[in-house]
Amino acid sequence: MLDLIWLLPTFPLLGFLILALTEGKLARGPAGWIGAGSVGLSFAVAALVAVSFLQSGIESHTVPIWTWMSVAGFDPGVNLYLDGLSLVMILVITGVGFLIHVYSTGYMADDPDFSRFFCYMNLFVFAMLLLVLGDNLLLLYLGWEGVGLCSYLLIGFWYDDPYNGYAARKAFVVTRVGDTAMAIGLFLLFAQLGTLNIQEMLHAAEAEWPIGSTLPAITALLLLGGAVGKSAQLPLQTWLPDAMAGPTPISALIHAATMVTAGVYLIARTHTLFELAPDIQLLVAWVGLITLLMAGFTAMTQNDIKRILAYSTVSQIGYMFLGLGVGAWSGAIFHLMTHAFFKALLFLGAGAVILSLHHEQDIFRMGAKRKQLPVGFLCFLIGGLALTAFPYTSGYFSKDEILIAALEVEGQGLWLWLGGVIGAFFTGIYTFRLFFVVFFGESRGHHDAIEVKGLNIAVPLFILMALSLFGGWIPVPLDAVFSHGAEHEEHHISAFMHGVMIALPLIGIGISYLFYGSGTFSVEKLMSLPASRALHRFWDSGWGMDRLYDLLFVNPFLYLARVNAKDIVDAFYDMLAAISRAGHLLIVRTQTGYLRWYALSMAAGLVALIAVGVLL
Amino acid sequence: MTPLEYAGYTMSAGDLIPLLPLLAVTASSIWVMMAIGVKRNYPFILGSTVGGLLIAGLLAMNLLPGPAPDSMPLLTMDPYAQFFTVLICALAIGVSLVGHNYWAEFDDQREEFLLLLLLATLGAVVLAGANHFASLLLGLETLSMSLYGMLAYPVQSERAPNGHALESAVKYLILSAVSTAMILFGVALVYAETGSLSFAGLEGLPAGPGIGISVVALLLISAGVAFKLSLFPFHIWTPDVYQGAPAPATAYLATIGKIAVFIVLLRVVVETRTLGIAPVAVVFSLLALLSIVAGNLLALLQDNLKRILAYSSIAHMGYLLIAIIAAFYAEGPISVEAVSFYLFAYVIMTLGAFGVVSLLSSDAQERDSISDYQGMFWRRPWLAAAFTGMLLSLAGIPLTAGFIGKFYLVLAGVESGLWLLLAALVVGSGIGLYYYLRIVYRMLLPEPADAPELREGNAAFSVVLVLFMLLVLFGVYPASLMNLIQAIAL
Amino acid sequence: MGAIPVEHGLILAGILFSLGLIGVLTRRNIVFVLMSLEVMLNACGLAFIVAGSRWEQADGQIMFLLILTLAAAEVAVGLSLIIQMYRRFQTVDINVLSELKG
Amino acid sequence: MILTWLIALLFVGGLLAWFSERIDPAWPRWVALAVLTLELLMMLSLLGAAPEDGWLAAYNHAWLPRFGIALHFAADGFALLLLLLTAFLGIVAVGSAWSEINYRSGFFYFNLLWTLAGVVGVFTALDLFLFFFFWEVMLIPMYFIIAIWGHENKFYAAKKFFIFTQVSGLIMLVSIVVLAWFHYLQFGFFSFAYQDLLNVGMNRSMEMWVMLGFFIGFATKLPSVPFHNWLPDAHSQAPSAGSIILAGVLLKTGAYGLVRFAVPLFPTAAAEFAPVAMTLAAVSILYCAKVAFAQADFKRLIAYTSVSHMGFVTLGVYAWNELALQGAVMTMLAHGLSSAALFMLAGALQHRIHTRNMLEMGGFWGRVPRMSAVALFFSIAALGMPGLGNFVGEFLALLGAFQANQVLTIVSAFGLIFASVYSLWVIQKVFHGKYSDKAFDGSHLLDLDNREMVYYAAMMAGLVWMGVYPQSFLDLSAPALQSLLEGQAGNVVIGALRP
Repeated sequence: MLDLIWLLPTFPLLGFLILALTEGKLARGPAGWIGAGSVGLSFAVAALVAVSFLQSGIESHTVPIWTWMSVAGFDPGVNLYLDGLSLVMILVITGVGFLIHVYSTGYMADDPDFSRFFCYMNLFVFAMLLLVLGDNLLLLYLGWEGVGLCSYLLIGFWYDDPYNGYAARKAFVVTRVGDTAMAIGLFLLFAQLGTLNIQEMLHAAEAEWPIGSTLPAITALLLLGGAVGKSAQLPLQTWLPDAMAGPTPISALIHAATMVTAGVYLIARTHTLFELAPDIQLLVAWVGLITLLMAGFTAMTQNDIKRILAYSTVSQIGYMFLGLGVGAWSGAIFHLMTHAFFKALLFLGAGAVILSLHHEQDIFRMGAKRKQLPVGFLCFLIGGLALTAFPYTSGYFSKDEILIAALEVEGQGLWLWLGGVIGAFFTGIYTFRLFFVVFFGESRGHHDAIEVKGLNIAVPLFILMALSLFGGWIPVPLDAVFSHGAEHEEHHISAFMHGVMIALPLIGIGISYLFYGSGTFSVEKLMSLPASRALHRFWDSGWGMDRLYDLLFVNPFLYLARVNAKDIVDAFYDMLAAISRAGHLLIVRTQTGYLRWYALSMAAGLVALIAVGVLL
Repeated sequence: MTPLEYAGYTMSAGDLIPLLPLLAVTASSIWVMMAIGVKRNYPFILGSTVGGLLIAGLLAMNLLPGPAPDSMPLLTMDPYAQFFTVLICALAIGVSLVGHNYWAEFDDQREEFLLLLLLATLGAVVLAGANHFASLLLGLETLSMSLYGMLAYPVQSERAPNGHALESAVKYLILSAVSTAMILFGVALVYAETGSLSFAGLEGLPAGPGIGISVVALLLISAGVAFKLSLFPFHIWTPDVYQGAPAPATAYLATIGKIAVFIVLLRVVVETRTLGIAPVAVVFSLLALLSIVAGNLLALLQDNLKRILAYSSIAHMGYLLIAIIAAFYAEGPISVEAVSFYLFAYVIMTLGAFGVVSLLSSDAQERDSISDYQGMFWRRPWLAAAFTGMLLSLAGIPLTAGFIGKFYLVLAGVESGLWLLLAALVVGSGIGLYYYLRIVYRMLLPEPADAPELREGNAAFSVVLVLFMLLVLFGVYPASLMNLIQAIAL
Repeated sequence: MGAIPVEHGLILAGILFSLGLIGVLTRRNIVFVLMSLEVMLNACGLAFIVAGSRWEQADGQIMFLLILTLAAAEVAVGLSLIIQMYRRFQTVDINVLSELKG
Repeated sequence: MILTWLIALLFVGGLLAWFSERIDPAWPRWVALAVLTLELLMMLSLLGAAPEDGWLAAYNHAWLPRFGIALHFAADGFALLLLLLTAFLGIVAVGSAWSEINYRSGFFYFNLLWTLAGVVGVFTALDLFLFFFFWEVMLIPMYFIIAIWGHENKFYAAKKFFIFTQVSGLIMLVSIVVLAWFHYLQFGFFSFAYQDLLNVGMNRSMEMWVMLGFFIGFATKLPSVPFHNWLPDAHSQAPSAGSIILAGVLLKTGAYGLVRFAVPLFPTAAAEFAPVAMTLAAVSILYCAKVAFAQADFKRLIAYTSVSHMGFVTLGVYAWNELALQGAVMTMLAHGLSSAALFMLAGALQHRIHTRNMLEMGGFWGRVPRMSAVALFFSIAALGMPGLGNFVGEFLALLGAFQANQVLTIVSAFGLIFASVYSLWVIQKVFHGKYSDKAFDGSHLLDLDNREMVYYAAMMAGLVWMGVYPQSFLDLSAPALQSLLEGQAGNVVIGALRP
């Protein structure tokens, strides 16, 4: 049964090929069936694989398919590698992916490019599966770039609007910066260890590199570069909010549940390397922490429902990075999974809201929609609670695990923990700000809109609600993968600390209620202070990072491109041509036509000749 | 009877055999002159001319493979001389056939043109064998004197559109006389130093300190020769004379007029190591360098085809001089072969190019503006293709003999380590491409609506085609020619 | 009384040659240009005779004869061209022959 | 023997195509197609050949014995790959010209086939004189193609192309001759044979100069900064068939020359020069990617990207290890297909709307979805998407280069970012955004027909094949590259010798 994992990526690939080769001529029905069905089949296979994997009790299983290339000792294969980690990932990808595909058949029903949408979606699932199943870093890189491509295609899906194109390109290029760092990391790994096969490479690294030496630090740093690009962490986080230009299911699938967590997967996959470089591992934690806080601040200031969720995603992935950084490998992956559930739920819910309100995305033009949009209300309630780690929702368990692990880090642990907890506090604020503004208060527009109906929209939402609520109890088979870690030692944490962790998000919710629910505090009053207005503007712009990058990279590049569009090197050759022409014009004046001048030139030539001859 | 004797050499009847080609040309000149006196019958005169030249050429070809006969005091009819005699005769035949078209409607007597051509050829053949300054003078002046006549030939014609032919002849006459005087004065100085007028006597020139007179003497001769070869700064007459003269005369001047002098120069350089007097070698290098640069620059934006070819000939003479200089520096025969091959290729392509011009021109109308050639590719594809071949060969592009010639030159230059001159060759060729391509491009353009009627001419056309075929043949399979040249090398 | 050194003869020839050359350069009348050419050629002839006398050979004088012939022929052709020139331009000013240039 | 037939067939086929125009103007293209198909089949037949001394096929016959010059043709796996590319892209070029070239079509196909004859000669010649001969032979017909069937500024472009390549070629000729001369000095006889010249020893500075001569010749054709300026003009002005041949095939002759000649003939000088060459490569990659981004002319943009991509080839060649060389070869092949396809697309667009100015385009996806998808595919290939051939090439080149020079490899790797910038810019400007035909007549903006699709599909299949199973190509070139690498190690440098 385990050998059948090659079927996993095959179904979406077939779906992609069928949809691509029919050039969009397929009717919506079949196209939707193929699009969603292929992922469904994959999920079925994944479930079967999971069952037999867990029953067999083996640690890992490799299915070689073919040798990709073999040059001078470099022989990455197209080999699929299954262990606990990839099992979790394939289940999330195919499971959540399938739900989102089904949802999309409803959400995109009226789109003229329905078939193209599913074509890209299937390609994405295919690439994502390769990413998590590849047994070597090159295959992983293939998936990595593949999902990036699909992300680009789907963000820019509605190509009419140049802004969407801009957002798509931004996403691709910014992540490519990280990808390039990662590629360089691959070069370095191969040059040093002679293989890109992940397991072999990790073993070789453990054997050859002492802990804390330079080489693992550099490679880990380069891989981290790739990870922060894909997972929208500092300093490459700027693309994700713009990526919301794509259709909402895309935001749910790619920019919340799966692709953006690829960075987390990468670090978890190569965690041995990070353990060899404790400094870099700590850096991962700090990157996560700072990102989660920055994104939390920004999320509080956004008005676009999807952008709030996007910043929240950045923030939550920050938690995962924090977890990775503090050695809570399974905690991070666990959070990855639960986050996939509740963030998909939130996005899909947001999609339902947006669709119901005729593509309205500004939360301040909604208000009091709990009656109009009961399903959406439920989505946001459950998703919001899970997101704020309300006790015993799925988010609670995973975030708990990460924060406790953070606290245990020697030295900086308390700071990391405190940051994480404060982040959770902000999570409470921005999540329920959204919740209260959209569903409570007065209706500020779209008074008569009614909720979209359809089983293909509702069923996935309800399944995701269940997962968000109870996903925390799903056991993840990660022990074998990270067996040498210390996850299952008893957690020594005081009740007070635990209490703080539980209480702060709730306080956040409370504050949010006081501002936006009950109106006890007034936002307007707060905003009347110049300082807070400036701060708001600063946070709203994502801490000015976009402007900073424009200033540092984009504008200089555009400037150079503009001034040198004609290619300065050409001027050199033009100059040669001009010199020749000038030489011609000069020398041709000697051809006067006058015989006496000609005789003179001969005489002068003779004199010059003799002068040269005699002087030499 | 008293035997013919000069400088210790007694002439025997056997010596006449290597001289047969020369005698044949002389005889045909006399025959043609008398025939004209008896009756002006143009076809007969043309036939006699071509026939005489053919006989001379065949005789020379027969004598070619034999061992080198003894040198006579004035002439050495060795295989080298015979080879070039063949070439000169062949070229002369080509020019007379090309001229047949050009003069077809001439309103004046056209027979004397052939007579002049024969006499010029006689001078050229003498030069091919010259080993003495007296024979050099005789050959050179026979050639030049006849050329004056050829250049000025249509001067009395009613159809002549302008005085260009006259102007060209006067300019050439006066400047050429000046250059002759330079050569003569130089020779006189040499004679005063060495007491010998044979080329071999040059060896006796004192080398080392106090060589002032030898240097001046050699440089005077060099200047005169540089004029004949149109090397910078003695090049200045070339475009005017080329442009003003009737096309066949230009063709003659540009081919035989050039190579005859080169043949002598090569002989002198190889056999007497004259360049060993250091400043002379430097001066030659300078001449070559400046000629390449100036010739190519002058041609750059020129619109008159004959002038372009004139300017490019300046550059080509500069290229050839590289091999001459190399011949001095290097031991082996490669540079001599290089000169020979390049000369061979050069005359083919030059005669071809002027052949095309002559074919399209007449004494009443020179077709020498490049705009006349617009769209020729589509009007006269074969002619245009041949012309393109000639131009590309001049530019040194493979599949043509010009490329092999250039390869030879490079080899000769490398052999002697003449890096600066090779650099000039590369740069010059680069500039040269520009103006050759301009002509080619003109021919590729769509033909203009008011395109003038183009002349036809079977004789000239067949000459051009034969030259084109030779060009490609020696461009693709030059081995036979290479072997021949290797055999005749000095 | 000593014999005249060869050098003196050569220097005289050189002066004559230069005078002729200067004549060619400065004269506008084409007839004078031709005459100057004659001077140059005769300077060469003188040089040959001087050199020949140095070596006590006839070669120098033979060369002089050749030069004479040459000069005569040169003038013959030259004069005929001058006639044509005068017929066409009604002048013997050499500067009218400047249509070909560039 | 088959190699001479390959070349002769092209020469004769060219003449046939020319003359067949007199019978019917539609004939030349059929003749060309038939000839090229036959070529492809003949080349494919070499795939199964058993190698003899490492050569799959060879032919040796004296040509100019005076200088030891021979008609020596030979092909190993590396050459064969490029030959296959040549024939394949030749067919594609015929397809692209099929309906585009109506003026003097006979002469057009004549020139096309003769250009390819020159290219085939270059890829198979093992005598340096012969090599140079063919090197130059391909220029003239290409000049005609640009000058006669080109666009608005064709004479300038054709002339620039010709002068650049010709002057650099002459420099190379001088170098070849110097090399042969040194052989003469050392061994007492002339030879231009590759195998003989491999043994020539020179002193250090002379070797460097001669090597530079070769490098300039090849770097101009490749092209590499700073010799690249002919290319944007030539590519943008040429008819699309011409651009296809230029970008797909002609540039590869420069790369081939580097691999076959410039490095193996001068091992020490090349090793010394490698940092400079790799720097030029890195500069080419980044600089031309940047310039490409700034272009409004579709074909000009692709032209600059070609320079950028060929930088990876230079980088790989001068890293001179098997990984990097294989990467260079794969890049050559993949870039051959992807750039040819993009030029073909640009040509197809120009044929339909008579402009190449991207600022006037936009939103074509809705009008011509097929064409847009095809363009997307090849743009994605160009930016180095894994799973397609270009990625394999560039990744291997960088992977190998990293072992030779880490700094320059890292700098070059930034080219991957730039590539994504310009590739996606094209898609945005032309195919995304709002459709408007104010600036051009949109009535002929039709989607690709089935005949055209066949060509694109073939090229797409090729790129996917190279991307997912490059082993078929790597295996073919591996023995050839290995022997080149070994040759360098086995070469003894003989001390100072001067003429």
